[in-house]
Amino acid sequence: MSDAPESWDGPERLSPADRLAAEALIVDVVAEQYLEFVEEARLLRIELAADYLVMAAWLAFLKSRLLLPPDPRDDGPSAEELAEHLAFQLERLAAMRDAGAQLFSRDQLGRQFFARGLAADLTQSREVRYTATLIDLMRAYARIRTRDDFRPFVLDRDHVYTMEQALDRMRGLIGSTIDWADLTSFLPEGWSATPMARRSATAAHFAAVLELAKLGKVTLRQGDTFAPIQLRRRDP
Amino acid sequence: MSETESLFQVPPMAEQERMVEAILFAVAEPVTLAEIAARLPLGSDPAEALLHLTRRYEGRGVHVVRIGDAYAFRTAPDLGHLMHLEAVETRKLSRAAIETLAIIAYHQPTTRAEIEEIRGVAVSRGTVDQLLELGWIKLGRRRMTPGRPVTFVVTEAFLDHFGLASARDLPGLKELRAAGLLDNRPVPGQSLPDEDAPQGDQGALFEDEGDTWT
Amino acid sequence: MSETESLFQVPPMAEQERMVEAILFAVAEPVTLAEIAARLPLGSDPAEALLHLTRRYEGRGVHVVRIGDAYAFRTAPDLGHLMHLEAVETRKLSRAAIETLAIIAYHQPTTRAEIEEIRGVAVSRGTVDQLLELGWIKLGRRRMTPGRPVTFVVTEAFLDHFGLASARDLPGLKELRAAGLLDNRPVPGQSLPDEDAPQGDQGALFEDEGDTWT
Repeated sequence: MSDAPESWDGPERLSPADRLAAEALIVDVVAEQYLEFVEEARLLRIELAADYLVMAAWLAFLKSRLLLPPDPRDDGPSAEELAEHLAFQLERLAAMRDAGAQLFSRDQLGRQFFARGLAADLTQSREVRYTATLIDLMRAYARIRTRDDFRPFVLDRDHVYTMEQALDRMRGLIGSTIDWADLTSFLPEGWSATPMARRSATAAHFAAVLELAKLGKVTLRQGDTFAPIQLRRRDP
Repeated sequence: MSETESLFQVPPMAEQERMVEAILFAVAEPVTLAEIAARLPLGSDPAEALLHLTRRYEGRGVHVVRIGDAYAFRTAPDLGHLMHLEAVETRKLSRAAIETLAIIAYHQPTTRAEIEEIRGVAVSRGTVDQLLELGWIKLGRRRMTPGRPVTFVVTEAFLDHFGLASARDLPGLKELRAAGLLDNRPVPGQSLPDEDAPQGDQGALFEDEGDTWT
Repeated sequence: MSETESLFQVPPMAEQERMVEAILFAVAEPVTLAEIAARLPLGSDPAEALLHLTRRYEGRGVHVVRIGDAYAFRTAPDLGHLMHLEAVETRKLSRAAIETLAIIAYHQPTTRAEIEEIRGVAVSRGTVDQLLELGWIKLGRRRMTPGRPVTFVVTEAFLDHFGLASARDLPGLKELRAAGLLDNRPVPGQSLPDEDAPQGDQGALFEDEGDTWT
């Protein structure tokens, strides 16, 4: 009994190529069967849960990855990595389903165990306390804002800086950007006063420098998520 | 031995007492002996079990008391003062109050005039007073505009009550929509827009407020 | 003897236990230790009194349960059949809602995108709404990643409903964690936003947009 694990030539004893071939074969068979099943279900007009269809798409994709010879220039994930991740996803989803089932198989309040039924029998010194839940609050706000959707259409252009304006402006300014400079430092004067104006100007200038980068006139960089976007003149 | 007793296993008296205890606790009104009997296994002796239970709770924080021909747990009279805080009646906030509160939470600091502009109706003094009294809003800095109007902001107590870490944690309009709060349940007498209606300028509307919450 | 003790008569422990008993009996909702302390005379030891009370009710028809940092009397689960008249017929949750609830409970705080990643399908509007309305989930802090999405966490009412003393007591939690099934693993070829990234300066460009991204 105890020597079983040692004597077993598991997949880890196979060469990576063999393993991949074995996995490819398994995935191929599974995918084939799965796709057949989905097709049959479709013909029988059985309503399939969306996750069945997602799975079918996954398997079809995986199968195509496994059947095609790997492209040496492709630095995307290997079929093996995808297969591994799919296995993880399936296992995790199964675990969550199981956890949900376990949760609902527990004793529950109001079913197997109960709270005090006569909780409201306290009549001394009554005080009125107003209450509201977060849902009430959000509903109220949603209600008000939705009402606003009905206002007649108007263009609020006071604080709008257009991409064309920004492009014109930036074309004149990039000549001096020999060193890296923050995009925000290029915002025109007076356009940082209100949030709306600042956002509009920022967006317009961002779009403008993207356009200039596309034309090969500037280079852009961003150190990290949320980090400042920087730009520099690109010398031909 | 009667036929009933031989057919059904009658639980021991201690167990019957446990059962009566649970019933008196969970049922929302005083229970008669007959009602208790109907819930206990056949052959039980509810009167006897009730007697044991009553004795067990003598001198405790709650007692078994008889009300008419029914029984219930009641707080020991000498401890009634502990319950003073409990004797509260909770009422839902009025629609005007909850809307006003929502606007202050999402737009703070905001003035009365702004609240009225967003709600489209005048805000009664009582509504603001009520929210102030609840401790959910307070006065913020005066706005540096003509007339120097007072502004309102939400309080720590507000965040506490609604389980929010900060006002920033309030969901945005798109999140409200995603949660189904915008269109699943139209308020009676008020039609909400179609889900697929153009939403172009709504994002823009909401966007402007980003800055005002901190 | 401290000044407090000499000024106020601290009731004996047996009396404190009676008081806690009366308070917990009076309300249906769990009461926090702080709330109990606020009702007891100065110098009392509510934690100790609770301990005595919990022991006293062991094996009885009702017992003291811990829910988060609060306490309540609940009937013993083995007597549930006696209360069939009180049993509330709740609407059966959909499979999607159960899965979503489980994912939030085991992965909390978690975002809508993460729930969708795990389930492999979009979370329908209404599912989250339903769980919010049941009071089983609530909004947590926003995640400091692009878009600053809101997160969801389970509530005390959730713990109460499923008889859990804390979220750490979720069934199988340790095993799932040990098996790596609660890890957030990115899809190969896609990198997840780095959640440990420094958050100090991230507001620079997108400071105001936080709420408009979903």
